[in-house]
Amino acid sequence: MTERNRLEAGGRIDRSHPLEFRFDGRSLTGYRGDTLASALLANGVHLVGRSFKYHRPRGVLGIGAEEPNALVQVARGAQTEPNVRATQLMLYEGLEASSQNRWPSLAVDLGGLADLASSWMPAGFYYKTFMWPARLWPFYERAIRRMAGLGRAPAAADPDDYDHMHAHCDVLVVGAGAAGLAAALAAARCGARVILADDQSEAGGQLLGERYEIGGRSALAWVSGAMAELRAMSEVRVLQRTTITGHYDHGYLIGCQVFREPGQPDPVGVPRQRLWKIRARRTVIAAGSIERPLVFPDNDRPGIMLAFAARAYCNRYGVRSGSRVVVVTACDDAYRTALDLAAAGVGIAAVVDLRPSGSGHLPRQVRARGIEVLIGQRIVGVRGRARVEALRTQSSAGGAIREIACDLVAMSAGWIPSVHLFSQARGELQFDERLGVFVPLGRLENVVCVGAARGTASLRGALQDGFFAGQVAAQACGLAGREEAQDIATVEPEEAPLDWRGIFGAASLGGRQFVDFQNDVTVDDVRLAVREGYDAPEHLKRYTTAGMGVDQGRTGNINVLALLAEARAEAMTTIAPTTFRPPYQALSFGAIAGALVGPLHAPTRKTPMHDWHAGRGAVFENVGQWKRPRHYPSAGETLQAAVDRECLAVRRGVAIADVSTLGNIDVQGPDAEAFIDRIYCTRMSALGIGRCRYGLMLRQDGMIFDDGIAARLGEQHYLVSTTTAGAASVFAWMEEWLQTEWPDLRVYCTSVTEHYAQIALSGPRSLELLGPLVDIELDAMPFMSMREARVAGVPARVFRLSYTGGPGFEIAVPAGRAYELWTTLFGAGERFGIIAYGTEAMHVLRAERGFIMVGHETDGSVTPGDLGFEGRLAMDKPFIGKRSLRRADLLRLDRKRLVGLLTQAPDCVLPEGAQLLDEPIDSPQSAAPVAMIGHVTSSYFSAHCARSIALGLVRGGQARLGDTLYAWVDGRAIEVTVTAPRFLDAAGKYAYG
Amino acid sequence: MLLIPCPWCGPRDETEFTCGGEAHIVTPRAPEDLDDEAWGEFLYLRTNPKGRCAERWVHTHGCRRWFNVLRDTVTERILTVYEVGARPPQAGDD
Amino acid sequence: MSGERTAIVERGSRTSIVVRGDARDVRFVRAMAAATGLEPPVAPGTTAHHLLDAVLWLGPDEWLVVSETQPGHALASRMQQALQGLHAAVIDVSDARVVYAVTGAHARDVLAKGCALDLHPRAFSLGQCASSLLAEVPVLIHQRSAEPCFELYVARSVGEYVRAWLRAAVREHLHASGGSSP
Amino acid sequence: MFDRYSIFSLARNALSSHQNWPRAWRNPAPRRRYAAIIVGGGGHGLATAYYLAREYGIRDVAVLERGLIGLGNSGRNTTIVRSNYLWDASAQLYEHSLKIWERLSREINYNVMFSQRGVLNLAHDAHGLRELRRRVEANRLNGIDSEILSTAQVQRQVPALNCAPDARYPILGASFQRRGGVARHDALVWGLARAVDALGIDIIQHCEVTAIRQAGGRIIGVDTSRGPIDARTVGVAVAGHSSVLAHMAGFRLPLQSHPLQAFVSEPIKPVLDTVVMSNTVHVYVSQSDKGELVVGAGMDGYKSYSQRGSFPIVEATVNALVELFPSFRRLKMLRQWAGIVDVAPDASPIISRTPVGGLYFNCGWGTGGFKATPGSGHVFAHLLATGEPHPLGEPFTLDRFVTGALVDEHGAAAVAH
Ligand SMILES: Cc1cc2nc3c(=O)[nH]c(=O)nc-3n(C[C@H](O)[C@H](O)[C@H](O)COP(=O)(O)OP(=O)(O)OC[C@H]3O[C@@H](n4cnc5c(N)ncnc54)[C@H](O)[C@@H]3O)c2cc1C
Ligand SMILES: NC(=O)c1ccc[n+]([C@@H]2O[C@H](COP(=O)([O-])OP(=O)(O)OC[C@H]3O[C@@H](n4cnc5c(N)ncnc54)[C@H](O)[C@@H]3O)[C@@H](O)[C@H]2O)c1
Ligand SMILES: Cc1cc2nc3c(=O)[nH]c(=O)nc-3n(C[C@H](O)[C@H](O)[C@H](O)COP(=O)(O)O)c2cc1C
Ligand SMILES: [Zn+2]
Repeated sequence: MTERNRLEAGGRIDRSHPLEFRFDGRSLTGYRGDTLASALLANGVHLVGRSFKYHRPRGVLGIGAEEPNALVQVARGAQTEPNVRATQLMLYEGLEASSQNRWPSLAVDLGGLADLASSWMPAGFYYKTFMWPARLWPFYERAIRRMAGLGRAPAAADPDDYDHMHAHCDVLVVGAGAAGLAAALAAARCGARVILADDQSEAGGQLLGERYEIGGRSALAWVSGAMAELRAMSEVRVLQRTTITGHYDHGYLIGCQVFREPGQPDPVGVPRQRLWKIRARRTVIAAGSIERPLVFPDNDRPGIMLAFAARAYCNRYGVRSGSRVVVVTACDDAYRTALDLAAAGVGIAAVVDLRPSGSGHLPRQVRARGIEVLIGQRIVGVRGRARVEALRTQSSAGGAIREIACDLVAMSAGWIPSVHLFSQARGELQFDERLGVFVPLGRLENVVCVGAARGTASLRGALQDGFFAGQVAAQACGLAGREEAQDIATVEPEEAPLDWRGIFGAASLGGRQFVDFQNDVTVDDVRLAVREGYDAPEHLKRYTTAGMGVDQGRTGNINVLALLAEARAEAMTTIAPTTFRPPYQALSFGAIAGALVGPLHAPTRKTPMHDWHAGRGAVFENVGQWKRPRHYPSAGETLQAAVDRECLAVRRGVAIADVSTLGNIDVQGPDAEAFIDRIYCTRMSALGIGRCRYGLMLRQDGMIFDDGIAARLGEQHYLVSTTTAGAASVFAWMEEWLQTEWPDLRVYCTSVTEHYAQIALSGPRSLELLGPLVDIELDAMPFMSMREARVAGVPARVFRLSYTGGPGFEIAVPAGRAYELWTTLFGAGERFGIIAYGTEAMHVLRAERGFIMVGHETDGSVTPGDLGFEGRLAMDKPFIGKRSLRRADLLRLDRKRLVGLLTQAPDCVLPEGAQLLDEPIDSPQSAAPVAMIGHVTSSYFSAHCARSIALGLVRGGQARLGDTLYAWVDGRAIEVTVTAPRFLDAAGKYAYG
Repeated sequence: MLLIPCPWCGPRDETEFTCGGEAHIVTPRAPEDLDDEAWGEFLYLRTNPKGRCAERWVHTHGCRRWFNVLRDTVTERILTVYEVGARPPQAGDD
Repeated sequence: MSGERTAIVERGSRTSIVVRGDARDVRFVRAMAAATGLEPPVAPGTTAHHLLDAVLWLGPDEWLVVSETQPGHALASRMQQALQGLHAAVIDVSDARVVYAVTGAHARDVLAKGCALDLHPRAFSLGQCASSLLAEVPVLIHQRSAEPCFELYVARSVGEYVRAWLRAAVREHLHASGGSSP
Repeated sequence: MFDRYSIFSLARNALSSHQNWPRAWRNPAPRRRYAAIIVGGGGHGLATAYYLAREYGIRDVAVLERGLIGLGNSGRNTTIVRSNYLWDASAQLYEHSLKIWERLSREINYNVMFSQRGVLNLAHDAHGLRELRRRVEANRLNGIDSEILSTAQVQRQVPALNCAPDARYPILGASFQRRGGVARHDALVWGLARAVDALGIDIIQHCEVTAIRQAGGRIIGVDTSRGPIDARTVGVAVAGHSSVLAHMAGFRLPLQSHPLQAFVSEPIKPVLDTVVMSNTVHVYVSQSDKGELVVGAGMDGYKSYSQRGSFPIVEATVNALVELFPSFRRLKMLRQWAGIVDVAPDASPIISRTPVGGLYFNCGWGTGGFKATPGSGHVFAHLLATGEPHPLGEPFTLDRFVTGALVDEHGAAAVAH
């Protein structure tokens, strides 16, 4: 056997499946069923990492989720993962792990110098220094950052898959230990839909590490029986290797299931991790408990381990973590470690009990085996750095120090109930004097803690708790319970009480006694913080960082609080634990994001003509979730050249654009007219049937929120168009007003955005092109009108209007036929030299005409008056936002006002967003703050005008026509002339209705 | 994740809904008669209560109906839901 | 539940008419029955169907009439005529949505990856429909058969996105049972 | 004054095993009356007290804190400090604060670890670029350092960022404020508390204001969980609880209290040297000196005083985070939490008189007031001491909700953190 600490027999590992793995480059072996931690211990490797602040050598402390020390970096390259708990990582063939936070190597770590300087680095030392000289702070900071931080992030994108799963149940049971299994059985037997989730690789909880019996059989046989029964029930879902990690309001819990370890090959096509989103009517928390460490000088040395972990490695994995063991304890339970290890043939040097007497049944058994038991002790220290070599103990009454040679110290100060999930859900906690820990105070409405998670120490108690809670939960869901006798015989020696106060017996000795292994917080740090006034748990936590590490203080917090109480000379009952927050166990960002990454990151919306655009080389831009063609460059063409070409085609010939993304809302009903008048600030009721009009919508505060065109389809029927971005919000807005403010109006609104695709044909030759294809008289259509027609055989709504300020049509057709119509139009247009134009050209064209664009000319602080729209406000009817327009600030004459802006040089295109000044300046540094009187909202080169054009908002702009202003661009003042906001067709021939 | 009982569709995840802010804010009948102060009060001032709070929600990704919810802003408990326009019911003590 | 293969089937667009009206008004109900052969269901999340036509509840005054046999405009104009004179609205939205069907033994698992509805037979029975979200996209789900078969109505513009999402969601079941995806 | 902190005092105390460090601030019992009371022991309240004493010589002051100081939003924010706001009024106020940050550690003799590592605001579309240019130019003209980075420059600055052109939301550019950065949130509170205490002001913890006593339309004192306390001047800086205090005083405010969430990853070695914010995908992230990624999430859509939020918000933020940083998917969320933020309709603060004489409010900082802490305290102290708004505070009074002169920071810049 290569694994020198592997026992000949025993354990739940599969000895027929040896596995090879590497740690820090060393090749080692283990078995299927091992964790990395058990395999390392089997190979005699205790030193596994360096601590966070002082870079102290650290070994495996625990056996599961509580582990603070054995954090390793696993796998390489893009699959590498930092801060993985070796105690939970299931071994697989070829696994590669390495230690963290050390340089150059684990054995020789220069960071360890910090340990020597530790007296200069007490809690919060950085707040007291590094202030002078100020310019050196960045250097100090860089050094601090390098020293901190544990593992390394991968450098490349994660190649693995993750997904989500929603689940609903009557009863969620967290934890498949004795209590959880009993609860799940009881609930499921009542017919409840049950989810049983457990974070370990197999069910059984703590029983997996013990040698208990239930009903005269091995407890693990009972576990397999229970699991078999559960698995056979159709309404039960068992989630193995699933940590329930977040407990949110209204019975919502988040779990994370692990299918593959980092770097483990993927033979089945399942995700690496799955995030469970569980909605539970009732939750039974049977999450067990965590063993509490003792506090004594150098209690962080490798080879010092929790007592349960020491025996569980033996019982569960067949691993002897040492060959000469001292058990140190403040409770009876740890005597089991002596018994179990001795039974496995491990040498027990002594049991050192901190309590004044050790006379219970378990101590008696230990003594009976001839093992020395020392009582009334305090631990004064240990020998050994990279591995414990001896324990030094003394009677608490004083006297000689005895040094007991050993290579493993198994310690216990009792058990800490896992109340995390209970507390996350606002469950209140209460200090239990007897157990020395916080336990749930009563129950929450739909949540209950059972078994060790509520402080129940005995197996029998855990089973009873579980059965009862499972039944009650099912009953609460309306399912009748079968009343069963659930009393199960277990063999459990009676235990003497814990002496949790005794664990600080050595505290007066000084030396470095760790209370938070993860963040290197010592007894002295806690006391210093208290002296300095950081003497409430929440301040203490933040000042010392105790409980803020990767393990969130699972093992340490209770000792920190007890020390705090002691330092304040107050009872523990006056102390409240710090807030428990999700996640219980760190949750990968990959699992949270699930499948919604890369192309699935957010929904992508495409119009029916998308493939056509793509085929023509369109460059797309994101507009909200939509993909819209921005321009269609010919080979080698620049954006500007393409836009020029597209614009000129619209001005001189004919061009086609896809405007399907605009919102369309069907509004009908007897009160449609009144409704639409209230929604728009312009008057829409005056429209004749078949006529259209442009309008603005305001928020209640008078600011513009969307614009669009309303078409009257019938006496009681309108079609309202919105901006692309406003499609959903305007629809929701209308519905809100109808339902909440104007329920008396008989109107139905229906979004038809997706039903229609819309095609714009623009340019002087659009009529020529379209004329022959339609079954109506286009000539007879006035500007700003709408007709139902068939276009090339496709039923359509033809609008005579354009957003380009020139002649044009828009044709709305059912989306399913849009592609066909588009290609027909394009084909028919070829003899007119038709081309497609994109959003960029649209922007230029509308700016030439001075049409505003919501989001360019508006920003939530712009009123209709600011855009020169006051003449078209229908002030004699009510509309949303009307009253606001009369507020003092909105009546100011010097409000910013829409104007045109022309540069001196026709080819100088101002950047959009450039600020405008009254006077030129040399440099803002000398003149700051410089008064800004407005900014450029839209700016383009207009091929049609053969010059640059711009729109802007300028303070008091209406009175400034002809003035010279200065646009501030990249440190240069550019002269601009204020004009009317219109660069084309000043007569307004094609103005919107 | 709140579980909101839509009066029509039954309990659904919060993500299907949109909160529309405080309920029972009465739009003035004659806004033109109000001075700036009174109008500003209507537009902006809110009770923002800690504890029991009546608010409007809409089932955006469900039936699209608006309704009122009486919720405790400290415990997040939903005490009751009721129709738009109805007066807030006097829900019993929790 | 059967051991059917899990599959995603693309069913394209389908005649769909939004109807708005007052279900307490017997004239409305009768007119609807006359035009479609179906009465609008009043219980939330329920449907009425007749062969390949169905009326799906969308809201207390809103339904979606779907048909696999009749063209949208014909059905819409028949309904419009039947409802003439009532405060009701009929809007043809046949091209607004595309339909996907998720069928087979793992249909619920596939949907559960992105949809928070409880689709367990105890909670969502045959013939029921519900509007909700699937992977952040609004969706109307209709359980067409106990096979099981769930039809998803999603906006046309997100059709491709939903297809890609479904394809990823069904992948593990294809490995397991050899289903098919578009 | 107090025992100065320095490398020398640290060395000296190391010799005596750190047994002799004094309390950073006292824990006095409340007196029956003070010249002025500050309600709220967050950064803003403490900074106000600090400047009352330092600038105006008013030391007969108590800071009343319901629980422990610094555990409101001051203790739960993502610590981003910058001043590149769009509107002049905001930019000048935040810049005023940023200038104080630059000397604060030395001024209060407490290292607040202000790290000027630069703040990037990403633009993902044409609209974003336009707004970015507008803001950057305005910043410069206001004398605030601000620049525009191209995609390539962004990539160089933040190698882990996904700058691929085919990203779902490609990065088209960014604004960069080099003087911006992060600071240690707790240190700010503790440092101010120590300085305030040294100036003779009483910081009274576990003292909740339960009523506001008035006579003849002005304030005469407050009732607290530790008895009544008289004062003719009361400044309220209770962030998420502002409406509650206003209710006690008999008026309403234009505020809504929402949960705002944040989370941290496990600590890792340095991978991110600047602050990255994206408004489009909605996430902001930096890496703390301890190594954890500090990530800001969005605001929950409903009101709440529960100091906890909903998981979907975290989900959306993480989606955005791993979209921007695909290599972060294997990192893990260590802890999430929420604060209660008081948001005004224009996402700008309120520093104002109230309908009650002698009662002043400093609130509405919503999602972005950490950076303003020293500046806000300074401006608010001016109002308390003189009864007149500080020139920088004038645009931020309650009057704007009557006149309509809102300072609408979410309309254009939208980035409020
Ligand atoms: C998640 C999150 C992220 C954020 N990120 C940033 C960021 O990156 N950058 C940034 O600039 N800002 C950020 N902010 C905002 C910032 O945190 C706050 O604006 C700022 O901290 C407010 O400070 P304050 O002193 O006003 O309030 P707080 O720190 O909340 O202090 C108010 C105090 O008043 C006390 N109080 C309440 N009621 C009473 C009473 N009746 N009697 C006595 N005392 C009372 C409270 O207990 C509290 O201590 C963020 C906020 C959150 C929640
Ligand atoms: N002698 C003592 O002092 C003492 C004290 C405590 C417990 N015990 C023993 O412990 C056992 C108690 O049984 P139990 O069922 O209450 O606890 P348990 O520890 O046996 O089971 C809890 C299970 O829940 C899992 N778990 C914990 N948190 C989880 C989460 N968030 N998500 C998913 N899984 C999670 C654990 O890994 C474990 O498998 C009994 O055997 C009892 O005798 C003894
Ligand atoms: C900038 C910042 C960094 C933080 N870093 C950590 C951390 O490293 N570890 C940790 O456990 N919590 C960290 N927290 C979170 C706090 O533990 C705590 O959750 C937060 O202050 C809110 O308090 P509460 O959870 O007690 O309500 C951090 C908080 C902030 C604001
Ligand atoms: Zn609903």
